[in-house]
Amino acid sequence: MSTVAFAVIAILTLAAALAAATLQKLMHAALSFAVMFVGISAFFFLLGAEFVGLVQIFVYIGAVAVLIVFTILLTRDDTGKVRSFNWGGVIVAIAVFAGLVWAIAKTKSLPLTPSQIEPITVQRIGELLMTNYVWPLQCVGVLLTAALIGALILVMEEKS
Amino acid sequence: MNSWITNNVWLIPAAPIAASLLILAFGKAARRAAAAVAIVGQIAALTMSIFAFVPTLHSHGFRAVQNFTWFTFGEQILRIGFVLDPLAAAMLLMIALVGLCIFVFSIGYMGEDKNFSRFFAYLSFFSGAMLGVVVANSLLLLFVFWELVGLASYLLIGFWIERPSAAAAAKKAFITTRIGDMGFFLGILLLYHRSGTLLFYDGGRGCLEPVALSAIGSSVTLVALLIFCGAMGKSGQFPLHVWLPDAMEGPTPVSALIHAATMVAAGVFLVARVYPIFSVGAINGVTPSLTVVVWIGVITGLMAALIAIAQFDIKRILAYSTVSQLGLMMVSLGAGGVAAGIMHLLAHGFFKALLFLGAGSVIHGLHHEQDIRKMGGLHRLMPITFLTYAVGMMALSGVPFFFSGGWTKEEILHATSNWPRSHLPHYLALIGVILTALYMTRQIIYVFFGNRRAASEHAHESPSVMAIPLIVLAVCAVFLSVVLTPAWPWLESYLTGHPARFDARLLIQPMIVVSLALVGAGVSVGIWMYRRAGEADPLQHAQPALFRFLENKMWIDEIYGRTVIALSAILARLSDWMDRHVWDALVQDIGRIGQFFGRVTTSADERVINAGVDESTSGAHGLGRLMSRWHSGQIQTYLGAVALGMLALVLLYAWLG
Amino acid sequence: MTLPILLVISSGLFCIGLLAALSRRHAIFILIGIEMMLAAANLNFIAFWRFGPQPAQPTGMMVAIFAIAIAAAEAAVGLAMVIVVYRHFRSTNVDQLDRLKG
Amino acid sequence: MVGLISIVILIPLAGAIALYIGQPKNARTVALIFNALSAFYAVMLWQKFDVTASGLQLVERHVWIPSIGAEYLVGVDGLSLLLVLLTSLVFPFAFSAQRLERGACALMLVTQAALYGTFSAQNFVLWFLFYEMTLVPAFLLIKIYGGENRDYAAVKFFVYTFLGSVAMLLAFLGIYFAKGTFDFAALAGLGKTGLLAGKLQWLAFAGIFLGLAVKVPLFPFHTWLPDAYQTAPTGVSMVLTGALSKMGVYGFIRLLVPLFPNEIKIAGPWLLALVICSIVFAPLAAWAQRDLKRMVAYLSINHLGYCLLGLFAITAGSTSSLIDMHAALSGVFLQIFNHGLTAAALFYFVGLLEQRRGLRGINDFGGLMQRTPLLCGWMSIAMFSSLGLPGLNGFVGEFLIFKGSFATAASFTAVAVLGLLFTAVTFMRAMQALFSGPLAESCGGFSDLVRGEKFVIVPVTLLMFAIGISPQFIFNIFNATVVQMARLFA
Repeated sequence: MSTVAFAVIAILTLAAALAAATLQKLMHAALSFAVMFVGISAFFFLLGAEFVGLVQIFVYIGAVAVLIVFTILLTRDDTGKVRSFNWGGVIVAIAVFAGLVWAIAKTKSLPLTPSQIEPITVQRIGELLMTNYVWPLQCVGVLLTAALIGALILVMEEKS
Repeated sequence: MNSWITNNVWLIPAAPIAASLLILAFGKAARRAAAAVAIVGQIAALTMSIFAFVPTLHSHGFRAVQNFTWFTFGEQILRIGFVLDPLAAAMLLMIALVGLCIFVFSIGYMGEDKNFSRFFAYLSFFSGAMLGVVVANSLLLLFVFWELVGLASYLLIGFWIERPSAAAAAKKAFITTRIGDMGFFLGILLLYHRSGTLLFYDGGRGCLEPVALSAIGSSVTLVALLIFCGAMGKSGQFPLHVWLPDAMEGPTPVSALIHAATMVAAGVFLVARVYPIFSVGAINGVTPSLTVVVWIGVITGLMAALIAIAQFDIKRILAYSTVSQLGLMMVSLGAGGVAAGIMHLLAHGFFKALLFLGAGSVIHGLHHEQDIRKMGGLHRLMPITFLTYAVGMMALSGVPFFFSGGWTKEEILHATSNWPRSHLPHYLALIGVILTALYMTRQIIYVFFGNRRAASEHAHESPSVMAIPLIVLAVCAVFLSVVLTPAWPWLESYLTGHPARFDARLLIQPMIVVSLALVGAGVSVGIWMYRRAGEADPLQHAQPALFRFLENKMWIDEIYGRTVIALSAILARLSDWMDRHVWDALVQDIGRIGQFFGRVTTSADERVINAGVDESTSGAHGLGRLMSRWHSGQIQTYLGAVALGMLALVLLYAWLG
Repeated sequence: MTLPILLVISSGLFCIGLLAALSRRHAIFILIGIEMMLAAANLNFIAFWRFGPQPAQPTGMMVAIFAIAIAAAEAAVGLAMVIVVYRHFRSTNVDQLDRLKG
Repeated sequence: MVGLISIVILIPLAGAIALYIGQPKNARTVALIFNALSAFYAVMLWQKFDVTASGLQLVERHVWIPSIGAEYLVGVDGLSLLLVLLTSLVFPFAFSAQRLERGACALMLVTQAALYGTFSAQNFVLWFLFYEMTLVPAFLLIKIYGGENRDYAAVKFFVYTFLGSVAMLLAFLGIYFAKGTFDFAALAGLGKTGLLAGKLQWLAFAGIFLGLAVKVPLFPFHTWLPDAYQTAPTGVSMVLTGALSKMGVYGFIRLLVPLFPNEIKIAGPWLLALVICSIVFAPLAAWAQRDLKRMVAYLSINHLGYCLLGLFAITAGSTSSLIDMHAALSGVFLQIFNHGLTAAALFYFVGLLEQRRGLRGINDFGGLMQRTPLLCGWMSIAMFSSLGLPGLNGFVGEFLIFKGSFATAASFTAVAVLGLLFTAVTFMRAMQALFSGPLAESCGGFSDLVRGEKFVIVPVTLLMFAIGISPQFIFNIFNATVVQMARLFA
């Protein structure tokens, strides 16, 4: 059951990713992008990281994808004006992929089965965030604030 | 027995060298003083040589060795030293005496040269270096002086440096001898490696003494042959003889010095000095290395004698005769007649110096005309020169009984006839004797007899400063024969260390008769052939092709020019080209990979824009542009580079496991 | 569902992201590509955590969460820049943006 | 408490700062004063140095950055002292070659300080700091003060050496992470057993080799050199060849050979083949050059090749007897010194010719012997010294190197002898073209050596003779070090 689900999700995710990277129309690409993130979230669920999966959906589909769509609308630049496609990038990407796969194949003793664990509760994550990871959390908070303000300033500057 | 000089042999070469340095430092203006200093230095060397000669007379097999540490490297010690033995003493005497004659002669000959004092500085240096070769007791020290001899010859051959031909000849001499020296150098290395010492004599541990000789083992033949390479270069043996005739570009006293006392003598002396290495494991006096020496000597001797017949330059004829005589000496050494070879070297030193100085006198008298076809009838105008020259000619041709060359040549023929390997060298040497008599007769007839031709109209006898050295040398060339006769072979016994006995019956030997007959044949054929020689050579009439072959020195120079020299010139060009276009390009190719990447990532229509940008930056070129192409300013190019870098890291990591 | 397969999938995602970032002219595509690569990295974190020796310690998860947060910030700034650039150049085609050219 | 070595390092730096702040009119004089001062302290160093003792002396050790194992550790053994002395010799020589601007003088002084540091530092981080510190001023000197084509040459020089340095730094980081120390002596002690595991060891070896081979330079990493030497001002060329190129050889002796004895044994034949290429092809290429400076530059490659020949022959060979080890090492050390002296002198003379003529093509001159006999005479001495004529300094070093390497690498040595021959051919051709023949019209107005030039030339040439005739005083500096190193390499 889980294997079938896994296969379906994997194919869906990769197909969506490929569509997001190659579709001509930006809007279509953005939608495929959202689909891909759903797929990745599904992986997270399968792997037992439900919280991360949820965060992923909230952040990416709720925020980033919407942002992208808004940007597309704002710039009114739906299609890439230059149709030509850059084959150098393809070569590099394929090369990197081949390299990575070769590295994976060459690496021996990768565990094949997941170890059995108790589910990680949101409460536990919250505790961890407030104890062990409190400094990173604060830093990310500052970063997010700074990014927010920075983005606003960037966009506003032109108006004034 | 030891006098102060046997413990301070180094003073002998030091005297002329010191004189040379003195002249170089202070002698710019003072011409007379320069010559005086040089001659004083040479007289000092001669005096000390005589003093050094005396103790060697008293006991047979005398050898005074004086070793000392040159330097310490790490914990090892490098020792060098000086040696005085009959071989060295006899050479010292010859070099110093002949040198002195040449020095005195030079006062007259070089009288008008503007670099007079420099000439004497070089001459002194040359003489000193050669004296150093003779007294060195270490192959390394010998090599040091050997190279200094080469340097001095370079400076002197190219003395008239404003003449391009002189400079070229000097270069040729230096490089050709250095080719041989590289072999010599390797021989030194091999010998040092095998025997652990370079000292000749060291109380039983030297490399010429039995212990070390046996330690050399199987590579002794190689050692000997490599050392012989050096001798071939310096003594003008085939195939490295080409520099010697060209060396005539130097002033005539220099030619005399090179051909008689120094330089060419060094090679023969070297072989004689390290003879124990050549003769290790000899069966009937034959070893592979000595066989090579014999054959090289024979080829050289015969080839040079043939070429000498077809030369017109008075000095070139003598030059080829030197090459030929050196070949003969080598044959003698190789065939076991060490004493004979050295005796011929000593005798040759005197009469060849005499001949060269005589030639110099002729050239001086004829206002620097060197072509024998333009001379003639000089025996009236230059009687002293003629007489002394005739003495030299007879000595060189090997007329027996009264001329030193006759006895030594007879000894050599004797040695070759006893060579067990083959009799061919002996017969070839006999032919060489005939040829020698022939070309010397030809020269004498051309220069001193017959009609006066173009250049001899205003000839004049040379001043006494030039004539006296000629007379001294002529006397030496004659009187040396006293100690050379088989009846009282004093010099031979002195060199070999066996006591000499007088025995008049030995005066007439079969070989003497043969020798006399050959010389007579050579001379009479010469007289018959050249009795009416004019501007054109009779041989040229009879055998034009052969004559041209010989006149052009068998085209050996041309062959070298087309092969070895051309090849190395091409190699040089190739190295340069490889450097510019291959090795340098390798690195630029790495840059070009980046450029390629940039080009691939830039789409076709975008390149139009880039081209505009490129034009504006065409001021920067070469690598600069290459580098700037990397910095295309396009974020994707950077990103691609990062990705490739990451890929490289991944691969590296996986490869390392 | 094994670790190698997950790793291959995540490398595939990564390379598709790389492809988008390298090959597309549009700035937004580049952003999308970068986000994809980040997501692929997150997937790796989770996978290694799950298959790793100490799954009780949710370190991989925590890193993924932080990465998502940072990616969100990056996306916000990036998109803001796209808008600004568009206003300046009336284009979002990165090929024309080579002011950094040396 | 500042030690003697630190003083020697600091004086040129102080000089550079003084030039920068004080803005004196005659910068060269000021630079020469500081040179004299540092030379004085270098000689003091020599006086205090105990030649009989092996190992580091006059060590100064201070904590610097403990967290990465970096400490300020300077000290000298015989080799370091020799190079410090050489640096003290070459720099005044270079300063007197031509009148340099204030900025150039300051940069040269910085280079000098960095060189002193490089030759005395005994900790990798410190050493690398100094090593790279020479690069930047050298780059600027070529780039700003160079002649024709200087941008290209400077960038090429920088890119080459910098890439080499990066490779070396990475290799050393790898070693540090494995072994936790940057101390040369400690690392040399660990070298025998291998510093890293498996292929990483080879990677580290390749990285360090690359960095040093570019610096020396070794064929085929040498192509930056002719361009750089050709375009740099005379004084800078003298420093580049006389002192800077020694850093590479020094690095080989101090780092590569002690750290990777086993790798050198395995790669030995290949390394020797590269060395032979350096020795044979460089003088051949020199023969084909028209530009005198370029010619001398190529011959420089050849001469440094001899150093590496000796070094690799004894370390790559399976068994070296003690005498060969000592001979080769002594020869290498002496050759380092000799080359610094002779090559600098050759560049000096080319500079003199260039000053007089404005050009330095080999065919731009002719018949100089008639016009300027002194210049020709002294220049010939430098050339003969370079081609290894006995009685001059070159011969002793080369003889010892060949002696040492012949035992273990006879065939390579035999081929290397060709290099001696080609060098001779090259110089003979140069002498023929420059000195002989009729006086070229363009050279008619040349002046012979003037007093100031004689003051520079005579001592240097006398030193060449001194080393050639009685080299013991040089050997005394490093004999103990030779013995110690031979023990280390055996």
